[in-house]
Amino acid sequence: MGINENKGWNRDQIAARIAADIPDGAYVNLGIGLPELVANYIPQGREVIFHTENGLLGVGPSPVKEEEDDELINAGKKPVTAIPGACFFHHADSFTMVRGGHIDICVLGAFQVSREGDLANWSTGEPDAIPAVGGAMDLVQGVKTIIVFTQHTTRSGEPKIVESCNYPLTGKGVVSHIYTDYAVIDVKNEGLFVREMAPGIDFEFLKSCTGAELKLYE
Amino acid sequence: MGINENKGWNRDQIAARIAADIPDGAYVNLGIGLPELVANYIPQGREVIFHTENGLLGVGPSPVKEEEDDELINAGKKPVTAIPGACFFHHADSFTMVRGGHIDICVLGAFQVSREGDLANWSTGEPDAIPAVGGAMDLVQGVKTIIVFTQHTTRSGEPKIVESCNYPLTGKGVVSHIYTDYAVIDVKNEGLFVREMAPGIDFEFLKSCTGAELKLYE
Amino acid sequence: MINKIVGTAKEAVAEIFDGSTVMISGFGEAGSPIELIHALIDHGARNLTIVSNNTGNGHIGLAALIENKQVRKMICSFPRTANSVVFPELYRRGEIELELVPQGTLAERIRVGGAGIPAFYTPTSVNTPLAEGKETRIFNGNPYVMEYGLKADFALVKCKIADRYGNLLYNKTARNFGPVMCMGARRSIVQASRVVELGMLDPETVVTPGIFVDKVVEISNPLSENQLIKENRRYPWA
Amino acid sequence: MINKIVGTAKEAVAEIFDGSTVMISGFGEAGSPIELIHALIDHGARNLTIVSNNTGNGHIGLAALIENKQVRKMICSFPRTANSVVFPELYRRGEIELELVPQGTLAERIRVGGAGIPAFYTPTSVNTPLAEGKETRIFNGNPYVMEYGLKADFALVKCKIADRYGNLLYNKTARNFGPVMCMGARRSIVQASRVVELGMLDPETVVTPGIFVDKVVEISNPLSENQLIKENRRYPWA
Repeated sequence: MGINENKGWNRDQIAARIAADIPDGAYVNLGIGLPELVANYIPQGREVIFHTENGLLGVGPSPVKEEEDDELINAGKKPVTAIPGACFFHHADSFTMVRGGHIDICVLGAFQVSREGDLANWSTGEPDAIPAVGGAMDLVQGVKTIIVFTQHTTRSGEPKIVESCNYPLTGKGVVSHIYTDYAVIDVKNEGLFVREMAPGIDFEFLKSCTGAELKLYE
Repeated sequence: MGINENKGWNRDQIAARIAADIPDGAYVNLGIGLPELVANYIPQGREVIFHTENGLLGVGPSPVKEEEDDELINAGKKPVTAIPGACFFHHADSFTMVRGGHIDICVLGAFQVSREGDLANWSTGEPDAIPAVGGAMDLVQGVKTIIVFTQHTTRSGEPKIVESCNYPLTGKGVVSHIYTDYAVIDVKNEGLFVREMAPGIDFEFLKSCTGAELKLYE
Repeated sequence: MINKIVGTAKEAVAEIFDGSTVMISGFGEAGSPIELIHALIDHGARNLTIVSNNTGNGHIGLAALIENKQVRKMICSFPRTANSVVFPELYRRGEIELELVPQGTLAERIRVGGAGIPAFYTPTSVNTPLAEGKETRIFNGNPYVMEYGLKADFALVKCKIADRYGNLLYNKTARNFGPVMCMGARRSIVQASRVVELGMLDPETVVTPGIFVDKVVEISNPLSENQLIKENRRYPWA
Repeated sequence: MINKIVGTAKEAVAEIFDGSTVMISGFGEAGSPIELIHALIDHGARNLTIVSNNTGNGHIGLAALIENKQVRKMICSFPRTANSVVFPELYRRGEIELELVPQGTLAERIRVGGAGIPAFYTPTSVNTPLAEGKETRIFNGNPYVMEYGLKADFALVKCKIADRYGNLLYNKTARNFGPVMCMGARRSIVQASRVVELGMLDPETVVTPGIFVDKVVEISNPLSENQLIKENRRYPWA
């Protein structure tokens, strides 16, 4: 977790913090990487249905090694299982769910998030990079609530929450909430509101490692 | 069959004449009414698969009375059966087959067909009529070959093959072949070519009851 | 816990409000959710826009809903059938609006309405009266008509088997518009002939994934429209 | 008689011509028709445009097809994965073209390409570099990008079970792009792990109706890409 590893929440704690805010009965898509951790922390008694855009509604826990199936994978191409009540479908139906606003929450990683909720998470824009977008642009446009799960700063300490993104955008004004190792931040028309700070993090410190104006709820 | 009933082919003979021209392996949609007769005359040894736009590929023969199923019907809302190898699907998939050019042949009735293959078969345009279009406009645009199955003239003896339709169009330039009680006519860029005449029908008579110029193949 | 099963058709349709747009599955009788429609008649919501392939038969189901003056406008492809008497009469008297849509265009408008696609181009109806007033555009030398996605506040759908997640299986050609209407409606209300335990449906064979469904009511032996029409029945029952 | 079954993968791909556009099913390894792709390598058709979600792994399957210089252009959503080495190298050297398409847009473009719809509007990619040069249009106050339907000359698809009419069932998340690619291609060529007698498939559970399929070859025990990559295998086999 780079230079921040001794401060704030660790990645599992962030995942648990996000999971705590996912209501019973929600349909949720988890992006590749860090967001996948969220599935491990859904509070007991809540039934949340995970969608993976490669054609499964009702993603279950990871299989034990000997039960892995090359043809039962998630969007990150990792083996998964299917819960009772799951169903398989093709890609056009899957993105009907995504684009049509049928999925309640999507948790995604980020290179940058702007004060107005712009998200950059698909390309660093470097000339040598192989551009790859996957389903991110569909998800940010179609899913009702977009949650970003990210370290508060880059490995080298640069803010990832910025006034305006300089990486190529995934979508404009699409992010609703940002969960980092330092804080939970709500993206509103009036600006970025800090809803919660991790133990040991104060507002002054948080501002010092954030590239956009932060506000506190009254 | 109105005033023409003593001349030319009867409706079953027309159906058989059309069926004889449907090749082995064709996917065929039959319109409501007269066209449904075609299914009874597919020559032995040919395998033709019938599509009905309400969601069945592989329509079989009519069921016996006690095996009729209100939920297994054709586009004309008549009870049908499903052959081995049939499948059911929803309406959007069904019209993907239709509009996407996957169906080889569609046989439709007509109020009028023009010299250029315009078809009018959905509305008489009378002010008091309840307009109803069903799938006809999708079929004429999407299916590779449109065959019209009609009496050569109306009950009152008016030509149904005309220079230009005065009823509202179903589609423009869509008809490839016309099978009537008097003749088989091919619609080509160069005009209407009589491919075959029913026994007892000569070219002069045919011309006298047709409202558009007819040609003979050289 | 997710449990979309409700006890009665009455409860299932209770949320339908005056002025809403309601998609109703079925192709003729096949797939028509007659118990849900009758519950909507009892419920009494008015000024409805109904999206359905036909306009109902006799004096039951959709025809009875229309006859009960709850429908302001029909969006459909084929508003007359052998047993359709209610709609034609009201239409001739100018007491109900009609938007006539080719069947394939209707199905696709409903599907894309549920898929976040606001409009698409189709060759269907080009050069016909049904394209009048619509934008046309040339692609690869051929003309196409622009059609809008269609969204509804509610769908009333009939299926064969459901589970508490709202996963659905249909019966034969009664499937027709059900799956796309579940996609195209903000709230999908379904009557199933049978409700089974979670895990009983093969995940490979589910036709409508539960995410497109909001409420399911079990109606074990749905009425037969054909039978009711033969018996000359009317709803509300005399 | 309709019999879409052919004897070998070689025979199945024989009709693919130089310069054709070929859709290849699969999401990573899942659903990738590796035997058909290898037959296409043996066949040697060149200058291909390939439509597939990814660009293959290691030096087998789609990656081997690219490495063999048969591919002029890739249309895909995610051209790099953990084991993707061939495409990135050629791309950096400017030896292969890339059209990057968001995954949902790719799926929909393929589906509508097979549905006779030349173009549609989508919110996906609005205000991003991937919308540059594309027509945008406002519906209900929101911007949308116009995207074109995508048609291919051929589709190569992997499925689980098929019959001689070409009706197909898939396996779990290996279904992914298979059904829409069968729709979007003029000729669909399928490898099935099992071919069954006509009538053995339940007509309610068929995923791809045979009308969308042209040829089927039975490949009982398809190779595992994962296994081949672990073994560091290359195609053509050394």
